[in-house]
Amino acid sequence: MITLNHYLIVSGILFALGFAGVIARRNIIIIYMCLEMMLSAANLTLVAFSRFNLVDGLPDYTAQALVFFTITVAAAEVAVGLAIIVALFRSKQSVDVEAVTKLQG
Amino acid sequence: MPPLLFYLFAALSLGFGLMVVLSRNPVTSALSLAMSFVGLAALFISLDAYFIGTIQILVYAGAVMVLFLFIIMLLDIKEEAEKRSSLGAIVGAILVASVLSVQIATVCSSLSHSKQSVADSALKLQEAGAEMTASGKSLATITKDLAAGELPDTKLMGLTLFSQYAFHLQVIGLLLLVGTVGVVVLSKREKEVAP
Amino acid sequence: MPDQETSSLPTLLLLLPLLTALVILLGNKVLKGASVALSVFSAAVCFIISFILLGTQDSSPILLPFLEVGKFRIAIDALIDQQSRGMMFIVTSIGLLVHLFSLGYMKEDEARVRFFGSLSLFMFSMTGIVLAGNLVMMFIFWELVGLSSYLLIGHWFEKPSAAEASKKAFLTNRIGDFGFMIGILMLFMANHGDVSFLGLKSSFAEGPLHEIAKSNTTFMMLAALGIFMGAVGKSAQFPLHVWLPDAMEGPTPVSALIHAATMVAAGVFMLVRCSFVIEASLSAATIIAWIGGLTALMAALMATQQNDIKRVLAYSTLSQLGYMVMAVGLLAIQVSGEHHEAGPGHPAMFHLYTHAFFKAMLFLGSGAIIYACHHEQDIWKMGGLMKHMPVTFATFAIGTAALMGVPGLSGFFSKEAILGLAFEVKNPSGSPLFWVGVGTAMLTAFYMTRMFVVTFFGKPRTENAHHAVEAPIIMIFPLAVLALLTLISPIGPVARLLQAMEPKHAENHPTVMIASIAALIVGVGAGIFLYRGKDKDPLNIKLFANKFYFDEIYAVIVQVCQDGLAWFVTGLERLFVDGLVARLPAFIATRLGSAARVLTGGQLQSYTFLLGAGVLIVIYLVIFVLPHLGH
Amino acid sequence: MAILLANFDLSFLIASVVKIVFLTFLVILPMVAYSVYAERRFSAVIQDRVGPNRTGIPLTLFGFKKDIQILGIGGLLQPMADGLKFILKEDFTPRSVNTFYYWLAPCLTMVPALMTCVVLPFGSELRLSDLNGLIGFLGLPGFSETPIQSVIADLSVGPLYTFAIASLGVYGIVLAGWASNSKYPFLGSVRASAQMISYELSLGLSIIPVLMVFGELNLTKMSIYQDANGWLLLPLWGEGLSLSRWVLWVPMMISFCVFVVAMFAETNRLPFDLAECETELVAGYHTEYSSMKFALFFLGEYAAMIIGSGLAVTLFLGGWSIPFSPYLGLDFEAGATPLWLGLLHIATFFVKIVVFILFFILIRWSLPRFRFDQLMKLGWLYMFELALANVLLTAILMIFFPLK
Repeated sequence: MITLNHYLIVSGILFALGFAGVIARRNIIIIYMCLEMMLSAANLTLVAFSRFNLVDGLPDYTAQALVFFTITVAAAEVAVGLAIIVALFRSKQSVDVEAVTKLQG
Repeated sequence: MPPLLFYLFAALSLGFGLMVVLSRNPVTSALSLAMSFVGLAALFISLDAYFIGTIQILVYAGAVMVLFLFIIMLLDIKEEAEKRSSLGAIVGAILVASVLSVQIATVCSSLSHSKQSVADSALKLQEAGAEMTASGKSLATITKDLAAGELPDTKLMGLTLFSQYAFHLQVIGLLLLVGTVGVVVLSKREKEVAP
Repeated sequence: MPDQETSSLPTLLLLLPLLTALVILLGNKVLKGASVALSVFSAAVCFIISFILLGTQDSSPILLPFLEVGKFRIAIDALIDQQSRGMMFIVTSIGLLVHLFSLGYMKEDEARVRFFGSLSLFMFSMTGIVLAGNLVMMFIFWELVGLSSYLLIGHWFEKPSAAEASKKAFLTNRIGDFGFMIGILMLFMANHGDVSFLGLKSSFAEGPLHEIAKSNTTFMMLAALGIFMGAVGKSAQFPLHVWLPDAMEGPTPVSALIHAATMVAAGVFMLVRCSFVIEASLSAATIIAWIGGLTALMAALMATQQNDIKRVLAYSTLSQLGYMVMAVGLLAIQVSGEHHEAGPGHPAMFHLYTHAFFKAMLFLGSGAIIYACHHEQDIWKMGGLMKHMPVTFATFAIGTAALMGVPGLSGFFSKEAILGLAFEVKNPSGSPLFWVGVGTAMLTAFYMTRMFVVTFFGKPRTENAHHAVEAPIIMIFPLAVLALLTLISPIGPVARLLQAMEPKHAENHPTVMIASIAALIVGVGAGIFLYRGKDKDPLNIKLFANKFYFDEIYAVIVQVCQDGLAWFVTGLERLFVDGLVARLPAFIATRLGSAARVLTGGQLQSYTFLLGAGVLIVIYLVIFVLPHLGH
Repeated sequence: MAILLANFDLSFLIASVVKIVFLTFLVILPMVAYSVYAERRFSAVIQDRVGPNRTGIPLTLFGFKKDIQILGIGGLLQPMADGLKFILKEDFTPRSVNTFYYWLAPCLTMVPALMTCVVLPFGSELRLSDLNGLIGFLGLPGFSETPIQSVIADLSVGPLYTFAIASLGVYGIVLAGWASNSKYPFLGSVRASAQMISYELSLGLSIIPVLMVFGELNLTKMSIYQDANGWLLLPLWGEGLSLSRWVLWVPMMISFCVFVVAMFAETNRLPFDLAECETELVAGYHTEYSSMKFALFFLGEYAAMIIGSGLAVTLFLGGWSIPFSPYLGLDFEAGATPLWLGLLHIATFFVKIVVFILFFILIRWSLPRFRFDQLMKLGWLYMFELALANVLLTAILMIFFPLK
């Protein structure tokens, strides 16, 4: 039987994968994608809890509303983030995180 | 949902997630992420969250990832563009990821109600419908669906969003507007001064 | 408790000029000419309010809670008593007249919007000083006055001399203010945080300060001298008098407003406000009286050899301020030494009041002359102006007579009061100071006659003087009003209306009367004898003309002290600051930094890794360790 | 394995597979093939030409006197010939392409197009138990009494699902352009994807008024409602005769127009086929493709067209509902619809789709192409605003003219 535990572990592994990507990769776009992956992993947790913590016999839609907002905000954030990356690329001709050294001490 | 499908989609999601991290080609990464999101959306749907699942595909796979792909292609980022990550970073990443997974697994397994399956917490649609009808704070179309034993997922979602979170929804709308304006401003090339 | 009805008036009085100043200074690009009208209008409203205030009861309303730290509370509050009401009237009336005069005088100035904005700011600051109910508030506005006078003196900042003068005034004032602050802090400490005038007064009557005054005279003397330092700076007493003559670089209306009637008078006003502090220390009172006398005499000597019409007036102002300060000191000596009760009026305030009108008039008159002579200020380049500028001549004559102390005019009465006070004081200082006062009076008569004769009689010595015409009506009007005020101000009912200014003594001492009239006759006689029909100064006393070489002496002192101090401080710095305080910690910090630099390489990846590791540790501690510790 | 599959309902699985096979391979793909044929004939008629009219069974090759023409119309076998041609052509892969994505792209165009069809209710329901009498002699257990729904997945998020999957179609185009490693295809793909993303907005917004009127996202329920109460654009029976429905007809018509225009843009059909604008970009994103891979793009485009028509028909034109069904006694009744009527419903649905496709073709051959900036301007400045205003208009009208 598939239990809540299964979902949570899938979400946890996905999150860890995303985190590993952020640490290991140097391409800023891929780092960004890994961040999105982590966000989605968190969403999975929320949806799983919403389904398993019933309110009056129905899924907890408050959690799903939160997921909805998360997705919306993530979409906006991606748009802005990618615009920043494009601006960065214009000035540095690179998307390597190491290329941005202005603030490096 | 049959366990087979769960494992299938979980594997889809995680496998492509791994591809995102491992792939040298940014386009492969982006497409893998899109596929991973599709798998994730299937998991959402397996949790009776049809609306969220659809939105996940519509927004993430359909729009956000296309945007990523666009940027990758427009900036023409090649495979070779990325220098190899240092060994330390890779080891660190693997270390953090595995320890985090183990920790999460341990914590989740120790939760008291994490052993319950979907069958254990079955939806009580008719009861919920009856209660909603009694309290009179719902729409006829929702109670009708509930009485018929269907979960009107999107309608309930809409009800929650537009009644309980109406203000938040507007704030999000404003945020999107600000985001749009911000992106336009950011991506505008500075005009070159005519000599 | 403050009365709501009456507290709205002081609030308006305080805020109106501020608002005007803000509107003008922020919107000067938009407002242009309208801002000038606005400024004049606000001055007029202030005058009306202060006139209404004359009829109100004593009160001390709180206008605005300002600072609250624990038990310590400071509010922007007003202390409305006869002294502040009278002073307010002087400030606003002269302020209004100066505004009107400036309309004419500054008509062609390009930056007149800024000028009027600064004027409004000055009015605001001055109002604050006069209304102030506690020392902290007074200090705040004290500094604001310093700032606005800096702005006004340096109005023509393109002229290096004006910029220098404003800087000099500002810095010199800071020295005095430093002492003032120390004095305030001493009182603050001694009176447990209560620095309101009423609180201090009652505390001196019977309270902690009363005890201290008896037990610790040195402390009290230092406190009183600290407060006096403020007045030394602002009222330009010896040895900080050097800024006032230089401040004549500002536009003439400013000189009239700041350096005759209001700002310099603020020092005297403050001394009278805090007279209870001075009265508590006989030695401080003596020092104050002597410094006042010295300033009076010295400035009068300097004035005899000045050629710039405004500088003569400036030195005469210095001299008269010395008179007032001397009066403050003398009264304090009298009260503390002989256990007199201070009466309702104060000779210093009375002299301040009479002096304000005729000196403002003299300055405005000189302004009219300068305006007429195309900004010529040297008296030896004028002459024969009597025919060209009859009204100015008449008002100037009244002012000169009042300043010299011609019997029947206001200056006579107030000077008489001070000399009488000096005569009455049964103290070793009393008698010498009386003769100092008489000498000063004689010198005053001499140099005023000199200036008057040279400027108005004889033949025009230059083209400018020859073509001089009477100033426009907008400038003549304030002169006429001030002349009228000079004439009527000593009359009983008028003086009583401005209660504070009512002279304290009614009794006349024949000796005093004879001495002062003799001094007047000698001074005027000598002046006429020496200067009638001359085109050149027959006297030539370098020492006086060069102001006793004070500026040069100060320059040397500053240089020597500064170099020595700098040498000493450099040594200290090399040894302690550089070596012990800077190098050692820098060395330690560098070492620690290079150790920590390994962690912060500017690499996103390593940061993320550390973040992740931190999260892992926190999870480990919270989930796996904490529950087993047993709460 | 037994445990893993424990929850599967075997009959459901079989029915689903049968439905998928039926819809995809027996209906959509032949329809695609024949719409290409229809397109060619239609254009020929418009341009006063003959068009493909001779393809028959080539018996002459084997020594017969005459080729056989199906139904007497020459050319009905043309699609077969076309298909054969595509398969037999040389499959050329240029050297500079990114091979993997070059191969993946056509598939990614085709798959989403076909996937969207699962939520389309192509018929009411089939009561197969009617057949029990006929096949009884075989001695089999016979069909259960429960009728089979004529829809592959009866989702409660119908149109949303369609849009979601359709939005995945962009990948195929973007990848095709990028993987070809050539300038024309890349520009074409950028244009196409920009166009698709832009028009997705108006497409999504345009159906919101419809959803508001239905109060429902389930396409099956929409069809049932329209069957009983008049089509959205033809409210002539049942509740459709009420004032409210006629007042709401106006915003519904606006919705329909916006929807159709947006659909043209989404499928990259003329007048919005800027992506493959021959005069500017050769053939657009599939310039470098040949043989079957090119055919897949072709198929994908036509499949998207068919699915789009299906959605439009379901939302606005009553889906499988027969016009004036209550008057004709042909209306649907849950669980009590005879098998023949179910089949008739399926036929009705496809007839409507065919009509719609003919409309597509008519537009293609009668309107000139837009310029790209005009296209974008139309999308962002007119269609989007119109759809948005329409939502508001519908909401206001629904307050004053509430539906029962």
